[in-house]
Amino acid sequence: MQEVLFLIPALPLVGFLILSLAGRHLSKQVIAVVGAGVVCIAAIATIWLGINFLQIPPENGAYTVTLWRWMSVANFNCSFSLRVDALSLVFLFVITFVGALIHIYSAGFMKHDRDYARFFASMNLFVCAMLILVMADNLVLMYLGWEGVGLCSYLLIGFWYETTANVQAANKAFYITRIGDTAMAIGLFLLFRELGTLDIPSIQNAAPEHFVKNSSLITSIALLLLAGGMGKSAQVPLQTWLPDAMAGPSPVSALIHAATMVTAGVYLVARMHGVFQLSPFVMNITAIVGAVTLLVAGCSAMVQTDIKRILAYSTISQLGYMFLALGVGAWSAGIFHFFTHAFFKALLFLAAGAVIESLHHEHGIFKMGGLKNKLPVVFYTFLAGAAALAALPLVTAGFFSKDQVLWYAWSAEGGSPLLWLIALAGAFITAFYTTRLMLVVFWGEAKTHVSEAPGRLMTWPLIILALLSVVAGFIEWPHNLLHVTLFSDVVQKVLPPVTEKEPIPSEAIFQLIAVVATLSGVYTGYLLYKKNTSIVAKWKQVPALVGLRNFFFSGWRFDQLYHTLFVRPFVFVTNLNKQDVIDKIYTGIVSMFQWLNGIFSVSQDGSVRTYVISVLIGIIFILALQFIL
Amino acid sequence: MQSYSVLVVAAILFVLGLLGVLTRRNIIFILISIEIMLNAAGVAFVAAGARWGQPDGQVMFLFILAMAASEVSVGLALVMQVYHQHKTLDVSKLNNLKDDIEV
Amino acid sequence: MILVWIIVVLLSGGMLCWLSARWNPLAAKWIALCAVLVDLAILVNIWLQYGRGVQAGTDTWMIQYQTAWIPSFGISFHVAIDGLSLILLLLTFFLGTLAVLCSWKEIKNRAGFYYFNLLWTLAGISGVFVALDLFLFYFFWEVMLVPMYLLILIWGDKNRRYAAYKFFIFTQAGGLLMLLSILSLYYIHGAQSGSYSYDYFSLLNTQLEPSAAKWIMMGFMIAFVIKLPMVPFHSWLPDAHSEAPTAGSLILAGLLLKTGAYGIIRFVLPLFHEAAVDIAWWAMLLGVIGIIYGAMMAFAQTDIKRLIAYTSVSHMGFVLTGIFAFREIAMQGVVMQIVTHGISTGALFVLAGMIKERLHTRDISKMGGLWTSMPAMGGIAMLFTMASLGLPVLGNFIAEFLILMGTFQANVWLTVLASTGLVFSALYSLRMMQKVFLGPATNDEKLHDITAREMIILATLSIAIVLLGLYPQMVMDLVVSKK
Amino acid sequence: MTHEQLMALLPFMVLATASIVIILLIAFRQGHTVIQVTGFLMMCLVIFTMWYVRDFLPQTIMPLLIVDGYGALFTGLIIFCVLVVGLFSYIYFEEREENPREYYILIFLSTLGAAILTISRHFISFFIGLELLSVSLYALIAYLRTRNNAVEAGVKYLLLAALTSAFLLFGMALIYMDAGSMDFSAIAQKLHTAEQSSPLFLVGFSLMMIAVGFKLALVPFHLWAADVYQGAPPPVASFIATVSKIGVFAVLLRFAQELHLQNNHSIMTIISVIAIFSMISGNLLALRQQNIKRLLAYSSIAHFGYLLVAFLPGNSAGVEAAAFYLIAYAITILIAFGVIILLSAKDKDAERLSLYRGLFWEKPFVAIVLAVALLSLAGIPLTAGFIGKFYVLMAGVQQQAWLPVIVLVVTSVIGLYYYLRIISTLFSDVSVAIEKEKKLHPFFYAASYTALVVLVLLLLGFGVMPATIIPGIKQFLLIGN
Repeated sequence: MQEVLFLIPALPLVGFLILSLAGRHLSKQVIAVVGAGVVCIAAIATIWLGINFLQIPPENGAYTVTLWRWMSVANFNCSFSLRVDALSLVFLFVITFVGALIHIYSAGFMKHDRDYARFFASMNLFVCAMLILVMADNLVLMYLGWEGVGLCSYLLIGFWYETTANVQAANKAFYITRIGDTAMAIGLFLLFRELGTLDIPSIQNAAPEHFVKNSSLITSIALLLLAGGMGKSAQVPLQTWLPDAMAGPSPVSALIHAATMVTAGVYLVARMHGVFQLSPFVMNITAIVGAVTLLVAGCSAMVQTDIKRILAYSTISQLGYMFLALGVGAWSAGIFHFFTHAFFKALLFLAAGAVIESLHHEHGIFKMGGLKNKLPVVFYTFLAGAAALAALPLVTAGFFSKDQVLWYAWSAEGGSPLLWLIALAGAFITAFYTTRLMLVVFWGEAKTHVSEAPGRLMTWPLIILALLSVVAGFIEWPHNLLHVTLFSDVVQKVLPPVTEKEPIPSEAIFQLIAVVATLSGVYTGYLLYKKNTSIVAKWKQVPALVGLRNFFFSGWRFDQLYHTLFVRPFVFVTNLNKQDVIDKIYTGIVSMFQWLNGIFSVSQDGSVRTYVISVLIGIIFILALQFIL
Repeated sequence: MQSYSVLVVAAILFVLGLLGVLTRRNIIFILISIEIMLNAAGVAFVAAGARWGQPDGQVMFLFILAMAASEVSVGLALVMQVYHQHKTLDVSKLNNLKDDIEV
Repeated sequence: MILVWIIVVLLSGGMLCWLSARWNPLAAKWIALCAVLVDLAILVNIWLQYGRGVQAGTDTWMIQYQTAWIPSFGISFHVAIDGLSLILLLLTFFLGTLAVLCSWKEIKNRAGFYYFNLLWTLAGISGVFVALDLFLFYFFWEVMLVPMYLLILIWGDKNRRYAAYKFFIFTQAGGLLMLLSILSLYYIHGAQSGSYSYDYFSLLNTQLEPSAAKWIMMGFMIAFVIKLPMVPFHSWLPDAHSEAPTAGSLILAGLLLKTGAYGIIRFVLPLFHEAAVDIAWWAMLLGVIGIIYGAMMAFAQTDIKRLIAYTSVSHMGFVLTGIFAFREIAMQGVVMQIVTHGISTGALFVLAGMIKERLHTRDISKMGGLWTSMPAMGGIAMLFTMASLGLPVLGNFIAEFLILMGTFQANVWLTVLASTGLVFSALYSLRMMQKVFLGPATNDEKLHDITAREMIILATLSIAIVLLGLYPQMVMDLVVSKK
Repeated sequence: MTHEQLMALLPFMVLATASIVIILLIAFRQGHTVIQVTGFLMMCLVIFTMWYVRDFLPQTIMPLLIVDGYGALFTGLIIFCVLVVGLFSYIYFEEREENPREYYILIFLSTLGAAILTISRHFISFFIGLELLSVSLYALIAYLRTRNNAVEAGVKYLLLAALTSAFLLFGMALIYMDAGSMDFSAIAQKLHTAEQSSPLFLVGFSLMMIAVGFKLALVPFHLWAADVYQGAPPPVASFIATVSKIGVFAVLLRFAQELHLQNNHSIMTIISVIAIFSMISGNLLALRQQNIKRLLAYSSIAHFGYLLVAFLPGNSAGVEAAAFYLIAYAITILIAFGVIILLSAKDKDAERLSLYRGLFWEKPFVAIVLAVALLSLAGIPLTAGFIGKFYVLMAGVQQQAWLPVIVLVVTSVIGLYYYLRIISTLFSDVSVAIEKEKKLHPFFYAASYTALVVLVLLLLGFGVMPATIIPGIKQFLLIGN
């Protein structure tokens, strides 16, 4: 079993190599077969691996394989070794399975694109990097995957590079995540200095003995790692890149910016839980960051008009839930939310992509409408996804995961009523904007002509994902209902179980409140965008509300803030010094010598008298010197 | 002691010659001033020779005379050429050779 | 003796190129190529022989050769290689081969003299890497200047005269100070031991007063940091790099800068260990300043070769910081950085040269959207851009990671500052990529994508940089700790 | 006078005969070629006799002369320079269709003066040698009286040389007054016994330094140099730059060695101040000079500043350094002037730098030769100039004369700029064809080119393998010590 582990990341890598080296000479069919095929095989391999893993759990709870010695310097040893435990397995499954579906979908979605091969090559490379990220046995290798997915994200956001805005969006994504990455790198240095190793199991083992709980050292390490995670997972204040990242093709948004890459931060925090647990302070920070993010992004999502931006903000918001869950110590709840979110958010993006494709690349939701009948498959699948996002009770996967998060936001060790309240508000907001999105896009009258319905390559993945969005939640039920804990049982082989506060309030009440919040969100949406649209029109007259709307619309003006605080001063300073001020010193020296040359040259005026005087000066000088000395 | 006073005279003569070189413009006068300086040196040699009671000072004086003569003869030949070409003996007119920096 | 042959092959090859070009310009190219390939083959052979790493306890010097040169001064022709030299020599001939290849079409006039200069520069550089007599070292140090100067002067771009002067004068200024230091060391050692010698091993035993050590070391340091270059002595570099022909830039960035780092590692640290420890903080600080300053300068440039040149300043800042961290991890990182920077920046210069050949400009504001017409070049450019910003899988990551990790143990805050270099490098790298290859196409004319010859050059470089990223151990095994 | 003494003086007698032979040849109306060849052979004879009498050395011819290894070394160098200068002179004068015959008389006389300087150990021989050298030079400089401001240059040189001679004599007189002898060794003895050097001696020495400084073109007595180099015919300029300076430097060095001047603090200070100023102003003056002859003049000012640094230690290492430096410098300067001579057109010397644009593409050989010479002047390795500079620095560092050494380093970096400026002109693209009439005398052209090749090979040979010559120099210097 261990021996074939390397195949899972290697397959997409092979795909990447084939497509990038020979892609231009292959027909589109071959490209699609290769590009999607390798990921499908990887998915099958993963599922097979997963079944094996569950049936015969390996010793130590993980498959490991060392491919080769990567670096070995002084006391620093680092290998290219892969490790799959339960946590990795969940991620592996999502990456390969959802990835495979998205690849299949892309084969249809991208069929008119000139750079078909480049697209699949980048997607394959992404899958490979993401797999390495989650399979890495040590943090350096993880960092390799971590940066690798950043690269692919950059490549794919800027896939349509001929538009400058797309390239800028790609750059922005890279820059901001790089800031987080750098913090993470420093965290690794600190970890290495303290523990002398970067192997994940060794860290988990050594950390509790080495560090004093809540000491500043462990706090800084955890903070730095968290910063890395926040960059990748678009948490406030490093969230601004994700909405812009929607410049990429929709499958990219689905795979990278919804299902997998953005959850790398979640993975990192979960993976390093041993470190984070030693610093409750940082855990609190994590929870607060998550809470703030879910609220900030949710508010922004309410007023967006671009279908993909709505989904992007909603992604940020859902990631906020995951961070919140991790922060309060509900490890498996966070991962579970990741799990369900991957399905329904990928679904939403893919469906949105189908909508956009059918409407001649129209992104604005208010130019859509009435698609319910024209694109029935898309409508129903989108509905399933939206329901899951809004967490409609019992029938959607989103409900089961989000309900857990909400519950633990109060009841877990790190939880508090305030966090719960924010999460609740988030649930309301989510339901509201989801409803708004559905109503505006699919109901009402058609505003744009539908050119062609998506083909089977695109619809089948939608359908599968829609099914999963409904059923994926059934593997984990709340404690007071059914009490199915298939998911957390698996995950908690790795992650610590949640510790709850005493006294525990009744879970049912909380579930009820959550359901009410969700439903009232849905109703508010229905009220404003279906039943009584004049209210919105009236609100548009109120300056304060318009201002608030614009504030939310611009993503709480984070972009503007960063622009004035960092971008503009930096560009100004660099441009000011374009000619290199240090060079001026040297040109100054040169001019000085040239000037001196002019001065000395004066003495060479060709007159004998000057020369005689100079001789005389020489004599006087020498004699004077004689007598002074 | 006496030789020292001769030396002083020689020094005065020397400085006079030097002043002549400095103030005169005519090449011939400058040559004459240099002659004066050379002779001052000669006088100093004689004085020194007298001080040590050696003939060397006077020998040197003879050499100086010979050398001065040869120098002046070459000098005068050049002066003639200068006059040919420049129609003047003003030394300050002889400044075709100098630095001219073009930037 | 084989070491002497390495240099002799280059020198005589250069002469042959020059002479043969009179009859047949094509011959010069082939002779040059053969000369560097022969050397490369020799080096690879040595590598295969000793590449398993030197066992601890044995002599770290693989090959030594010594013969009297100017016996009256105690100067001998003493050359030797250890792992570090071997790596640098391999790099020299690897890049040297590529330099010959990438001049194949670019140099149309006076090719014979061109290859003469190219080979002599390489000879000087390889001499620097093997010399173990300080006089000999200085000798080679200067020998590589003149042909490089001529390369820039004759085959450079518009502003080549200025660039060539600046390059020569800066380096020479440092060199003379180093010569003073060498002489002082020579006399101090002679006075102590009674035997006057420039030999490295003899001078290693010199006992120096702390103040004398400081001054003497400064002479060495200035020469080396000018070559490195360290801010504020970097200002020759953008001019020289941007004006030099492609092969010139390749050699400058790939090899010449490395002689500075090599000098510090080989001479400054062993000869003046205490004094070096004393200035470590300042050196690291200047290294960090170099990282950030170079990156900021690179960000502002519009001339693509200037931009790449400033990235060198930034990357070499890592080298300086790493060396003075006095940690083995950092030192291994430094060696990696020397190698990988040579390859990645060299490759960027090669790419810039290819672009310039096609567009006849170095101004990135006149480029854009080149990916459309040249996807293959775009892909490779992306690879090396990523290398330059330190993406894992590529060699530069290993180097920077190890340097920073090692430095972190020496000084936390400077390392944190240095790490911001990772962000800055992303800024300038991606900006360059955007301006050149991405965005709307500005050129209507049809540009041809890379040719087979160019593909060979770039593919070799790409494979090298990926291999170094995945198997850095092959370099590290050679540079085992000498303690 | 014994037989041995006569034998020792044989080379100098041959040298003196050379002038007379030429006079006779002129009297018998022989042509230029015959005179040239005879002169060449005479000089070869001088060298031959020197080799022949080597076993008789050292010989002291009381009280004026001492023929020792030191003198032989410098005389040999001087004769070597004259050989080359004479060779170059042929094509230069032949092209100008002047009557060049008396030129050879003067040049051999002047050489004799320089040679006497190298073996003098007494004020009188010092003075006679110097004047023999100078008086011939006045005429040599103005030899081509109708062109190139040669007369102006001659007059300037004459006036200033005569003036400084007066200072020299006065200085000598003062020292004689003080020491009671004009013999170097006797003066040294007197000086040694005296508790401290008397003011008379110090003033005397200072005045002497003026004349020496003038001849070596040291600051502040250097102003004539550029004008004279520019005005004089290039062969004469090269003669001044090499023979005259070597002779004067030789006597200065001997004087200083004999008197152990390095122990005299104030004199050493004066010399180092002069050295520093010479290095600085020589290099600065050359910085933007467009006339290559003037530029060489300024560079020679700087170079003699460097030499003084080697002079400072005053021990055998210093002498060795100076000897090597002078050899390297002489070869280099001869190459540079040789190139100028070869490139000079009939009516105008090749002195404007603009004439050299793109020379490499027109006449690669000449350009390479000139470039090598310039690199040697700049002290870049592979050339003898580097070893020379290395020697000088070594002497300076050994003596821990940090200030002059640092100034040397800094100024040679400045100096690098103008050497590079010429080199970059040589290699620049736009080429101006130097119009050159058909070669009148293919044989002598070939000979001149051969001479250049030999010189360049020597320059490179000494640069790469200095071990081939250093033991020789050492051996020479040991004779008589």
